[in-house]
Formats: sequence, C-alpha cells, structure tokens
Amino acid sequence: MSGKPRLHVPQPPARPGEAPDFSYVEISEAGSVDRPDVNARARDIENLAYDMVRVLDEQHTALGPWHPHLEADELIVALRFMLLTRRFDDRMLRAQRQGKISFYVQCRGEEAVAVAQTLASDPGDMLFPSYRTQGAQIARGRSVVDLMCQCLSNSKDMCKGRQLPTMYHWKRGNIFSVSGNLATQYPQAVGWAMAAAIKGEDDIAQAWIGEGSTAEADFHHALTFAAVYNAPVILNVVNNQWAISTFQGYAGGERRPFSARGLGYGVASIRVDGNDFLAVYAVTKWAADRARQGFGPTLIEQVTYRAAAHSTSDDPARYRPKDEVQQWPLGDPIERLKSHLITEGVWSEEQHAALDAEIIEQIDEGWTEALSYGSMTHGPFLDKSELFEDVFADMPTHLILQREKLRRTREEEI
Amino acid sequence: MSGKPRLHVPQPPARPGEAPDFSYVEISEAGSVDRPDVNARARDIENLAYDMVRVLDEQHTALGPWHPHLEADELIVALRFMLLTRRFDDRMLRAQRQGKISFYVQCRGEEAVAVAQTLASDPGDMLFPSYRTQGAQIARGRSVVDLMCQCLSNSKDMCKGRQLPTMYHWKRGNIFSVSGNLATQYPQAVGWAMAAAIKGEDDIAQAWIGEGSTAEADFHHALTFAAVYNAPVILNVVNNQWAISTFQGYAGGERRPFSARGLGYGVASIRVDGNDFLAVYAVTKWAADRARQGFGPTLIEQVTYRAAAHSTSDDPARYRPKDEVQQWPLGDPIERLKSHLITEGVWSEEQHAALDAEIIEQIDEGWTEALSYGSMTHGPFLDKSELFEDVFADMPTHLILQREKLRRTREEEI
Amino acid sequence: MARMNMIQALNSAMDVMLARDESTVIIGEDVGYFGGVFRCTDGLQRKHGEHRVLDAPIAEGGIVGSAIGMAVNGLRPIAEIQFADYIYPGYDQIVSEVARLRYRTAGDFYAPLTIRTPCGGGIRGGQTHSQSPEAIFAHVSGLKVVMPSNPFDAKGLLISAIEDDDPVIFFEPKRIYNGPFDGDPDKPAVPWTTHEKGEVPEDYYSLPIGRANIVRGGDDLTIVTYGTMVHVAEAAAERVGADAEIIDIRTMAPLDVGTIVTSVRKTGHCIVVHEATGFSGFGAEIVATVQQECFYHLEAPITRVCGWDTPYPHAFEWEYFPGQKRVAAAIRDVLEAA
Amino acid sequence: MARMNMIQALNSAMDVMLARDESTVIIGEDVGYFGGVFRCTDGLQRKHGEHRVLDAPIAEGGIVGSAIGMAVNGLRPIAEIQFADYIYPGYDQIVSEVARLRYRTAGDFYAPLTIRTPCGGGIRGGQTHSQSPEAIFAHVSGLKVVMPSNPFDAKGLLISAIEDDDPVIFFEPKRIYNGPFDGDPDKPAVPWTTHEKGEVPEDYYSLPIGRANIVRGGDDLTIVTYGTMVHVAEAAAERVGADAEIIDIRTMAPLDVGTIVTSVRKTGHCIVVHEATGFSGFGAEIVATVQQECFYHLEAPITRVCGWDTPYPHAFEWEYFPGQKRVAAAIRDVLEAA
Ligand SMILES: Cc1ncc(C[n+]2csc(CCOP(=O)(O)OP(=O)(O)O)c2C)c(N)n1
Ligand SMILES: Cc1ncc(C[n+]2csc(CCOP(=O)(O)OP(=O)(O)O)c2C)c(N)n1
Ligand SMILES: [Mg+2]
Ligand SMILES: [Mg+2]
Repeated sequence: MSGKPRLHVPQPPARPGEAPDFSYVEISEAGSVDRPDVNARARDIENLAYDMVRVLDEQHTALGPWHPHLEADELIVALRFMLLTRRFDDRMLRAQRQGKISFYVQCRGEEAVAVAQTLASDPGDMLFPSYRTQGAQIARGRSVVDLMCQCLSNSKDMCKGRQLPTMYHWKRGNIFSVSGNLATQYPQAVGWAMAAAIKGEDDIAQAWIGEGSTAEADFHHALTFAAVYNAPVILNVVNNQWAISTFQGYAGGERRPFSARGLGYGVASIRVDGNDFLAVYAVTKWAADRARQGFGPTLIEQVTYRAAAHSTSDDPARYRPKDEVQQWPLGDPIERLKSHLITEGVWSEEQHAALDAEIIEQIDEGWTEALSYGSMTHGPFLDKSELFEDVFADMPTHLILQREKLRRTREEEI
Repeated sequence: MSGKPRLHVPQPPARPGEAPDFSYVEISEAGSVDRPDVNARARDIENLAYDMVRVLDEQHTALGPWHPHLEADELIVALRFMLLTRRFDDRMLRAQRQGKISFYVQCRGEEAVAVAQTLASDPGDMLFPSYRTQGAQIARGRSVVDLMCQCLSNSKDMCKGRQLPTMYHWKRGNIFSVSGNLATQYPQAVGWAMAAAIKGEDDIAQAWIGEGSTAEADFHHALTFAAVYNAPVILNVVNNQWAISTFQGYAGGERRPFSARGLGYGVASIRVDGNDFLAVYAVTKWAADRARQGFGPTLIEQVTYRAAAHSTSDDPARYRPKDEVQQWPLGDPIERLKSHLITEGVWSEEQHAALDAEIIEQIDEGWTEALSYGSMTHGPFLDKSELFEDVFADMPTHLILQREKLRRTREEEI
Repeated sequence: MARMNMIQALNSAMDVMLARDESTVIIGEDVGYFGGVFRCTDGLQRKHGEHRVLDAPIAEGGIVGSAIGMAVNGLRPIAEIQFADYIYPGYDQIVSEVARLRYRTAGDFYAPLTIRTPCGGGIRGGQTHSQSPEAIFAHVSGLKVVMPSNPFDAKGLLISAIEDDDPVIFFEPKRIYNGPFDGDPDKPAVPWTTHEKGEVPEDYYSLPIGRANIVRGGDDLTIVTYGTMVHVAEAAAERVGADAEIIDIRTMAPLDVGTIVTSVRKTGHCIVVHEATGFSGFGAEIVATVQQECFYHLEAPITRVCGWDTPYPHAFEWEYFPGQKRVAAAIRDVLEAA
Repeated sequence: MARMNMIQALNSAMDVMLARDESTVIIGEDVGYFGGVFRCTDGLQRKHGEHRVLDAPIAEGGIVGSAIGMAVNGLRPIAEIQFADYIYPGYDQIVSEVARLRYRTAGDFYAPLTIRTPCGGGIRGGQTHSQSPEAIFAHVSGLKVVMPSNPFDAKGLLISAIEDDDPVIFFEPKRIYNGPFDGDPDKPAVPWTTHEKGEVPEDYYSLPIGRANIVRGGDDLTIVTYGTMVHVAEAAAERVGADAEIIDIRTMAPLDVGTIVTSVRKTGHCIVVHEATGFSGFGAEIVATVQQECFYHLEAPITRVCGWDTPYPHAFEWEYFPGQKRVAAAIRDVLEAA
C-alpha cells in the first residue's frame, strides 16, 4: 500500500488468457465447524460467518455436526431434482439458441443451492427467488411444462406473456414472482415474514439474491428490518463469484465474506459450501428452525460458482478465463452428491445414467407439449386483449377505451 | 424468547413518567482501549467497534494510548468553539420562539462531535455535515452572523432564501450543503473522496449522519463504495440515542453497536465516547491519517445524547422521560472539557464565566447585525427575482418568461 | 356526525379500519408510540396494539418494500411516508414492484397497499417539506393516486384506499390539515369547524376512488384542480366575480374524465390549477385530455396555473405558491380571451 | 467523417472527452474492463486507464450518489445506468440532490453530472428492459433531459451533456443503437451506414442542448416526437402520403417551444408521438403547451400516440409499441377532422 490515497481498483484473480486462481476462497475442512443450538445469540456464533460449513469431504463422505443424516431415498429425490434442473436448463439454452424463446438464464453449477434450500423448507414457507433459483420450482414439484410455457410466453404462460423467460411465479406452490429488478424481493420477503409473525403463523420466508446484488439498497433494508423486528426469514446470498462481468470484489467481497455483513446488525450469519448439498441443506434447516421457533433471521452466504454465461445475452470469454470452472475448488454439486451416494453404496453410475436418460426424455416430452401450446411466433397465442388485463383488479374506463382502440387499429387497413 | 415467531417490537428503556435507564450503553474504562497503527487491517482491530474509546476519566484526567496530547491553548480554543456553538444554539432557539426564524435544530450535548472532528481535519478536507453539525461551521471559523443570516433567510443569506434554517453551506470553508433528505451526503462524501484519490490529491472527506439515518440506503451505498475503492473518507454515525421519537433500537442498535456495521465490509470501525472531546479528536485524527496515507475509510460511531428536542417542531416530553439527559452516563461535553482544563490547572471557573459572557455578547452583537440585514418579515429583502436564479447555470427561456409573469402579476391590481 | 379536522378524519378512517378488519396494519416513521409528526396516527397504537401500528426504521425504501411483502401475505398495510419529499427512496419499490405485481403475475399476486403521505406547501417548510410529486406516480400504470381537499373526503377516500385491492398513493395536503386555506397567508387561520366538509361521520363510510367532485357549479369557465388549490380557486373565482365551475378531481389516477369534459363542454373555458411545478406536471395531462375531448367547445386556450419550474423555496414561498392573485389573473385572461 | 452506429458514436463522444478533459470519468456497472453490456464504453478503460473508467458495484443509488460527490470535487462524471428501467434506485439522489444542489446553495456548489441510460422498447426485453421514463425527469426542475435519435446527434449532444455544468439525463433509445427502426419488426434490420445521420465526425463537435430538429418539412400537419419514434413517424407519414413536418425535439428539458409552435401555427394540425405510457407522460406537456400557444391556429384537436397505460409486456410488444399503423391512423384522423 502506498502512502497516498490512490483509488483502489479491485482486480479479479485472473482475466482471459491467464491461469485461474481461486486461492482467495477460504475453505474450511469438511466437518470442522461447530453446530450451535438454534437459539444461540448471533454475537456468540460469529465464527459461522467466517468459516465455511461443509459436510462432504474429498472422499465424498459426510461428516461432522452439520451432517443432516437424510435417508438415501430423500437424497436420491434431491439428486433427481438437481439433475432435472440442469437438463431443463440445457434444454432452454438450446431453445434460445434455436430462436424459440427470446432469452434465458442458466443456473448451472448452482443447483444445490435452490434444491437443498427448498427441500429444507416447509410447503407453507414462502420463497422469494431470483432468476437463478429455478431449482426451487423444480424441488416444489412444478411441472417443467409450466416453466417452459412461461419461457415461451405462450397460451399457457402463467404470466400471460407479461414477463421475460425465467421470471416465473407459482402462487399455489408458494413461490413468489421473480423480478427483473435486482434485490427488490429481499425486503418483501422480510415484510412477508413480519406479517406471518403478526398473524401468529408458523410460516417463514426465504429469499435469494446474488452477491453482486448485495450492493443494492434492498439488501440493507432487508437486514435492518429483519434485525429490528426479529423477522422469521432466511436471507440467502448466492456468491457465484461473478455479477455479469464483475467479480465479487466489486460488491465489496475482497476483505470480508458477504455473510459477515449480517453480524453488524446482530443477525445470525453463516457461510456455507454452496456446492455441498448436505451442508446447504443442514444450514438452511438450522436457520428455518431458528426462525420458526422465534429466534429470528439468518443470513446465509452460499459459496458457489456461476458455471455458465450470465444469460443468453452474455459471453463470459470476454472477461474471465474460459477454464475457470474446471479450477473451481468446490466442484460440481451434482457430481458431489452423486459420488457421495455411490460411496455410501446406495447409487451407481448405471443408475445415474438411467436417471439422466429418463429425465432427458421427460424434458423432451415436456418441450413437445409446451410447444403445442404455442410460442411468441407460432400459435396458439394468448388473446391480445390480455395486454390490458390485470393492470388493476377492475379495468378502469381508460383501459377499456384503449383496448377498443387497439382492436380497431388492428382491424383497419392503413 | 418464545417458541413462536412473534414480531419483536423494540422498546426504549424508559417512557415518560418512567425512570431513565442507560444500562444498555456499554462503556469501557477511560484509557483501556489499545490504539493500533493507522495501517492496521480492519479485520485485526475489530475490537475497536465494540469497545468505547475514552480518554477522560471520572476525575477529568486524560489517559491512555488515545490521549492526543494537545496543547492547553488548542484545548481552550476548542472549548471556546463548543461554547460558541451552544450559545449560538440557545440564541437561535430563542429567535424561533420569538417568531424571528421559521425553524431551528439544536445540537445541544453533541458539540464535541462536530468541533473535535473538524479540528482534527485539514482545511482542505471536505466536510459533509448533517443539520446537527453546526459546530463544524464554528470550528472552521465561520462568522455567526453568516449562520444567522441563513436562519433568517435575509438579504445576506448564503442560500438566498432557498433553504430552511440550519441548512448552511460554506464553499470557501470546504463545508458542503446540508440536505433536508437524510443520509444523502454519505455516498456523496465517498464520491468526493474517490475523486481526490483519482486526482492524486491529499484531501479527504468526512460525513456525518444520525444513528436513525443509518437505516437509509445511502448508508449502505457509502460503505460499499468506500470499501470497494478504499476511499479516503471518514463516515461518522452520531448515535444520540433518538431519531425524533424512536430510540436507537429502531435503527437496529439493540444487538450490536452501529460501528459494527462497518466490519462486514472490511472497513475499519471505531466506537467512541462522543462527549469526550479528547477521545473524539484522537480517533478522528487516527482515521484522517489512515485515509490520507492510503489505508482507506473508517466508520466512527460517536456515542452521545440528544439533549434537546429533535427540532423546534418537536416536544420530546411526549416520548421520553423529561430527566433522561441528567442520567446520561457520558455527561456533558463542554462540562467535561472544562473540568479537564481546570484539573490540569490551565483554566478556572472565573475564566470560563468570562469566556461565556464574552461569547454571549458576541452572539448578541451578531444577532443585532444579522437582523439589520433583514428577515422573512422585515427588510431588507432578497430580490424576488432570485426565485428563478440558480436553477441552471444559465437561465433558460421558460424561466425568464415565468420571472416576467410573476413580476407582472405582482404589479397588477386584481 | 362529528366536527373533525383533516388529521382527525384520517385518524378516524384508520381507527375504523383497524377495528373492522384484522388485516389492517400501519407502518411508518414515528407513527407508533408517538402518533406521527402530524399526529395522524395518534392513539392508534395504544388502542390497537404494537403489532398493528409499527414504528419503522428511517428507510422509506424498506418501509415500502416490507409493506409490499406484508400485503402479499394477506395484510392491508398503510405505510406512512413522513413527507412526500421523502418518498423518492421508496420510488423503486413502488414503480418496479407494487405497481406491476398484479400484471406481471397475471393476477396471481397483488398487494393491497396504501401509502399515505403529507404533501404540498404553504407551511414555511422549504424545499424538503413542501413538494407535490403526484405526477410521477400518476404516470405509472398500476397505481391509483388520490388527494383529498377536506376532512369528509379524506376519511371516505382513505377507507376506500385501504379496502382497495390495488396500491393507492394517498396524498394529504398538509397545509389544510387544520383548516381550509384560501391562499392568503396573512389572513387568520380558519378551522375546519367552520366548513361544511368538517362534518364527518364517526363510523365507517367510503367514497369511490376515481370520481371527481363539483365543488361549485358555474357557467363561465371550468377550474380543474385538487388539494389545497380547491380552496384557493374558490377564493379567486369570488375575487374576480367569475361564474366558475370548480372541479376537485380528488383522484389523479384513474381520472374522472367524464365530469371534467361535461363541464368544459358547457363552459367553453378551462383553467387547470395545481401547486406542483407546471412543466410535465399532472396539469398537462388534464389539459391534453380536455383539448382532445372538448376541442370544438373551447373558446380560449386552456391555461395552467402551477408552481413555477424551480425547486420549492423557503423565503419566496408566497411568490412560488400559485395564490389567489395568479389564479384570478388566469380566470380574467381566459374569460377575456374569448 | 466516419460511418458509425449509435454505439460507436457514443463511444467516440466519451473517447474524445476523456482525451480532451482530464476531469472526465466514467462509472457504471460493467462499463470498465468489459466495456458495457451494450459495448458503449468498449476499449475506453484500456485506453484511458482504470482511474478514468470505473466498474461499479450494482447500486444505482450509490453510483449516482458517489458521482455527485465526484462532480462536486471537480470531475465531470458520466454515470451509466445499465437500463433506464433500473434508474429508480437512483431517483432520490437525482431529484433531491443533484437537481437542486445549485439552487439550494445559491450557485456555490453544483455538479456537472451526465447520466447515460439506454431506454425504450422493441428489443423483446419485457417490462424491465423497455421503459421510457423521461417524463419523471422532465418534471424535475434543475435537470436537463436529452434523447437523440441518430448517431450524429448522439455524439454531438453527449459531448454537450458532458460539458454542461448542470446535470443531464441522457436517454439512449436502444432499439436504434445499431440502425434506424421504422416500427416494422418483420423488416430486415437496417444499419446506420445506410442513413445520412450515420456520418459522424471522428473529432470533437457539439450540438446545443435545448434545440429541436426539423427532420422533414411539411405543410399539412406537425408530428412532434423523439427517439426511436422519429423513424416510425417518418415511415407512417410516408405510408399515408401526408405532407407532415416532423420535429425531433431531441431535448425534453428545456423544451424548444419556438420550433414546435412555429410549425404548428403553419400546419394547423399536430400529433405527438412517444413510446412511454401516455397518461401523464411527456406528450401531455407538449400538447398542453401547443394548445396554449397555437390555439387560434389549430384546426383539429392534438392527438397523442403513445404506449398504452399498462406496464411494458413481453409477448405483446408489437401491440404495445406505438407502431406505424397507429401513427398513420392518427395522422389520417387528425387530417380528416379538419
Ligand atoms: C436494479 C438492477 N440493476 C441492474 C440490473 C442488471 N443486471 C442484471 S443481472 C446483473 C448482475 C447480478 O449479479 P449477481 O447479483 O451476482 O447475481 P448473479 O447473476 O451472479 O446470479 C445485473 C447488473 C438489474 N437487473 N437490476
Ligand atoms: C429521507 C428522509 N426521511 C425522513 C426524514 C424526516 N426526519 C428528519 S430528521 C429525522 C430523524 C433523524 O434521526 P437521526 O438520524 O438519529 O438524527 P438526529 O436527528 O438524531 O440527529 C427524520 C425521520 C427526512 N428528513 N429525510
Ligand atoms: Mg453473482
Ligand atoms: Mg439520532
């Protein structure tokens, strides 16, 4: 450091053409971090924000106090959901490349986050996802056809053509609507949880944002309100190292982990290996119990890696080494759970291949069905007058007139 | 704590009619906190955010590593500034009660914060005050007449009648304009400091907000940007325990001090006895050196007490015990510095009384002079056409026309 | 019936709704124990409990954001923004989120949120306690925007706002909280007890959002206005002895175009009056619609009388404020233009 | 002279200013190493250094707030907001701070800040990548608001914005970044190389803010518009064979009233076209001013053709977008109404 105040310009460890370097990621030994009681005071468990909760070791064995001891069939269901998420992702990427859908956002490499956290929630808990949390839909049993119809903006689109692909919602499944505006769901989740507490209901809320989005005001509002009212909410920061082209240092992650942001508010904060299904599940369950039992909010940072492009509009080769993902020290979440199950003797490569084939078939069938409900270019289409519906509960006069005007113009020859 | 998630409703320690209780304020022994080098890593000095830097002990002796060892005449100048600030405050309060000015905000009890921190700055450093930082103006040598003219919105008002009383600025004195919108100056101060760093200049920035204002987005933006670019800035949180009617718990201060908010960003953070002139001076000097030498930002929480009403529109007897101020454990900043100087044998009650009398005379003379420049009800007045100046650097056509229209309407008999 | 000022009427509306509907809650800065800096929520926390009337951190964005979440979870929050001048930190959550939630989810999610906020000048509040930002909300599809001009309307419209399943931005012209104000700052203050609209039922009642009110009939010209300016316009019309029809639109969005158009077609003259800065203000929308719908009936151009296109000043308040004289001059000019 | 599309022209403007004036800096999400999601700042960090072109945290409020501070400290920051749809978190700093700083300090402090942001629809971006929020800035005294419709204007106006000592909100209609778009999404894309306004000097030049441009002369009616709609209006006028005078206002605030009024007094007919939602949109201001100034010359009501009063949809983009057909119908109706 110089003696002069020069502007610090955060630098990612490697740029295109350079060798990937993840030495900055501080990683704890699997099983090495204590698991406190869910009623521990935040100030007494600050180490959890700096260590990294991990359950799976390099030999794919689960160990330590955070081991959730799930049944084998539960884990196989989870594996299925993660794989389904990935294959869905693959298919939608292809669909976008083929011009069938306008846009898509993959969650490759982050499947454990959404799937484990959703499975660790109760069905009545409200989930406030980001555009990279599609695994939550899958893990709550949403039909992939419904998701595809949304991506197609077709006649069965749950959003009636009003949202970009990936901006799903599921009222019945208690999954809130994805917003195109980053981080806005964070204080909303806190408010939802406050309402549950006011009503004396048991349900909790859970929200996800990326590490880049922590810079937005809503992150701070959510933490402040969650702390002040001790709201039953889990606030997740999915640190996939990148926010479009900027690495996590641009959100202020160079000196302290994002989980540490919760400590100053007195909010329990945990840093977890985001590619370790068992660890993510365990910390989420802990946080959910804590919230449900009245001990307040938890901030969780999932350390993971955005294995794909930011979105179909992005080309990451412009700003990071192409082979970074291969060097990512926490591996691939699906591979790791699969290997664990094989190590445990409850799964095999053959079973896995069969599952994969089955899922791909399911996706292909789903896609065919979804296409039969139309797309933006091929019917059946949504009724054009849907454009004016749902602005308000009851359509006011001016919208009735505008709808009529549009109809007339469409029919006229000019 | 219950087993159910019930909404937590923060409660101040005492309400009107109840006995004041400040047992929640954690106070360190004077002299007990270590003073690290200014280049220490934030993570290595986190204790400073939880302890309380204090120099003056109960016997008014200065001690410990933070003792700034200022000369006696420097301290007497400081005492004078603090007293001048208080007498100015008293006079403006009276002026408002007499209907001479429309509004006023006192800083009673918080004089050490503004005066010590300003004296610890270099003249080229830019100060971004709140409405309760009038001591900064005084400590930089602003004439009280200028401040009074602003409060009067008269013909010599530096704001040309455009701002409420107390919303001063001083371009030549490097004091930025006070905004009526809370906390907006925080990221501006960071940006100012970034510019200094970009330009390779030595100056640093310093900003003040109240603890209640930390809940605003700008607090988070400022900390994020300061951390990311390692900006040479001091961010002060003046925790005077109250934000209008809500106690500091409503900003999230129940579990951890506001200073701790900086730690999660990796920003050096210090908690200081805000009524101890020497301690405030010392930590500010430390932070200024740190920033100037290129080691980045510091967040400082000044623990103090808002001894007066929020503003002339407020009646604190509605929401807090009348005698709370008497129980405030950190005393009165002026009394404490005065007692220290007397203990040191460089000051006496008589000298103090004489100083006070002199200051009161100065204020009275200033007020007479200021009134001679007019007020909102008595001339001389500002030219009415000033209403249209300074919206832009050059007045656009539509404002020229509006100015003309106003002139005509004023002259017409209707 | 009771005599109420606007503060009491608003308080009564919230009191009635808190008692009537368990899902009603209030959140805002200083609204709880203290009862609000303008006393609009005075006594409500004591009466309805700390879980119904919440003091909030000073973060308008957080207040709106969390209130949206509460509304999604079945509550009917009333969020108070202490001054309309401080609503901007909440603007993103209002525009990007609550205004569009029903639309983007095809009706599956929605948020019955009411945002109350004191607006307008005339109280020596300077630029950060005097603004009238209704136009920037009226422009946003999915929001209803209301501004009452008297206690009776205030209570009836606030109850409708709370009951509405769509978000409502509810502006309260603070200059007339205690009494009608005709634009003359030198006159002694007049309390609402002297005004017929200060008669307010103590119980539940509601007034429809989206319906203008003809404050006074007339044949020579139509004055379209709202909020404090309703009273200024009345005084100005009297001052010049004009037979003016004065329309208090009460709701900016959705706008009651029918009532305005019917009137202007009758009178052939129209002026639009509001406190906010004129340029790209809500008055422009009224003018644009009136000229479209009444073109062949208009005998003179429609004139706007608004705040000047400057920030709201402190010292020149009565030069800035579109007072009686400016409105009177506009009436005269429009009638002479014919 | 070189052939440039709008992205290249904007890039060139910033490049020229970074080289010419040391105090020019750029800050925004992804603008540095990467060069911006639309590539507008491509290569500028490499060329001018990491202290001149800064990648920023994802916080529009922080970007604007810190840029204000930089501007107060003598720099001329250009802040990029990645999409106009994401400008709302920065709205408070824009409205409450930078717009009023000069006024509230009687000229002692001011901030020469330029905020660039891509706006408008037509790119299948859905509601959060398609908005046109110019009206909510035009209403705020103290801001200049600009929207160019071609590469030549874009460069000249951006240089003026950077050099301006007052804050400028600079909207870039992203649909025409690569080529003019006449409203027909089924036609093959046309590059700027085919358009005369794609000829752009490589060096420094500037165009005055606040001056409208008559894109095409005509006697039958005046079309007042800006941004992408300039091209749509041209095509629509041709489609119906109307002798339309088309005015590209280029600057919303301050508005070049003179050019518009002169034209409408000549043609006696006027339509106003923009992409943004019509209700309380900027078109209303234009209409209100034109009817005031041209009342006795108008032969038909002024008509607005705008985005419908709904959020911007994804699937129904071409029903929402005020395309050729809607503009053409309005031209026909206005001319027939005479
Ligand atoms: C308010 C707002 N600002 C900017 C954007 C543009 N944008 C979309 S995604 C993105 C990066 C987000 O990064 P991160 O939060 O880390 O999430 P990730 O994409 O890595 O999952 C940006 C800047 C936006 N959608 N909303
Ligand atoms: C954005 C904004 N919101 C609300 C207010 C109204 N207001 C003025 S001062 C104040 C309390 C501030 O408390 P604190 O930050 O603790 O500062 P203190 O007054 O104690 O010095 C409030 C809510 C405001 N001025 N600006
Ligand atoms: Mg990320
Ligand atoms: Mg305070």
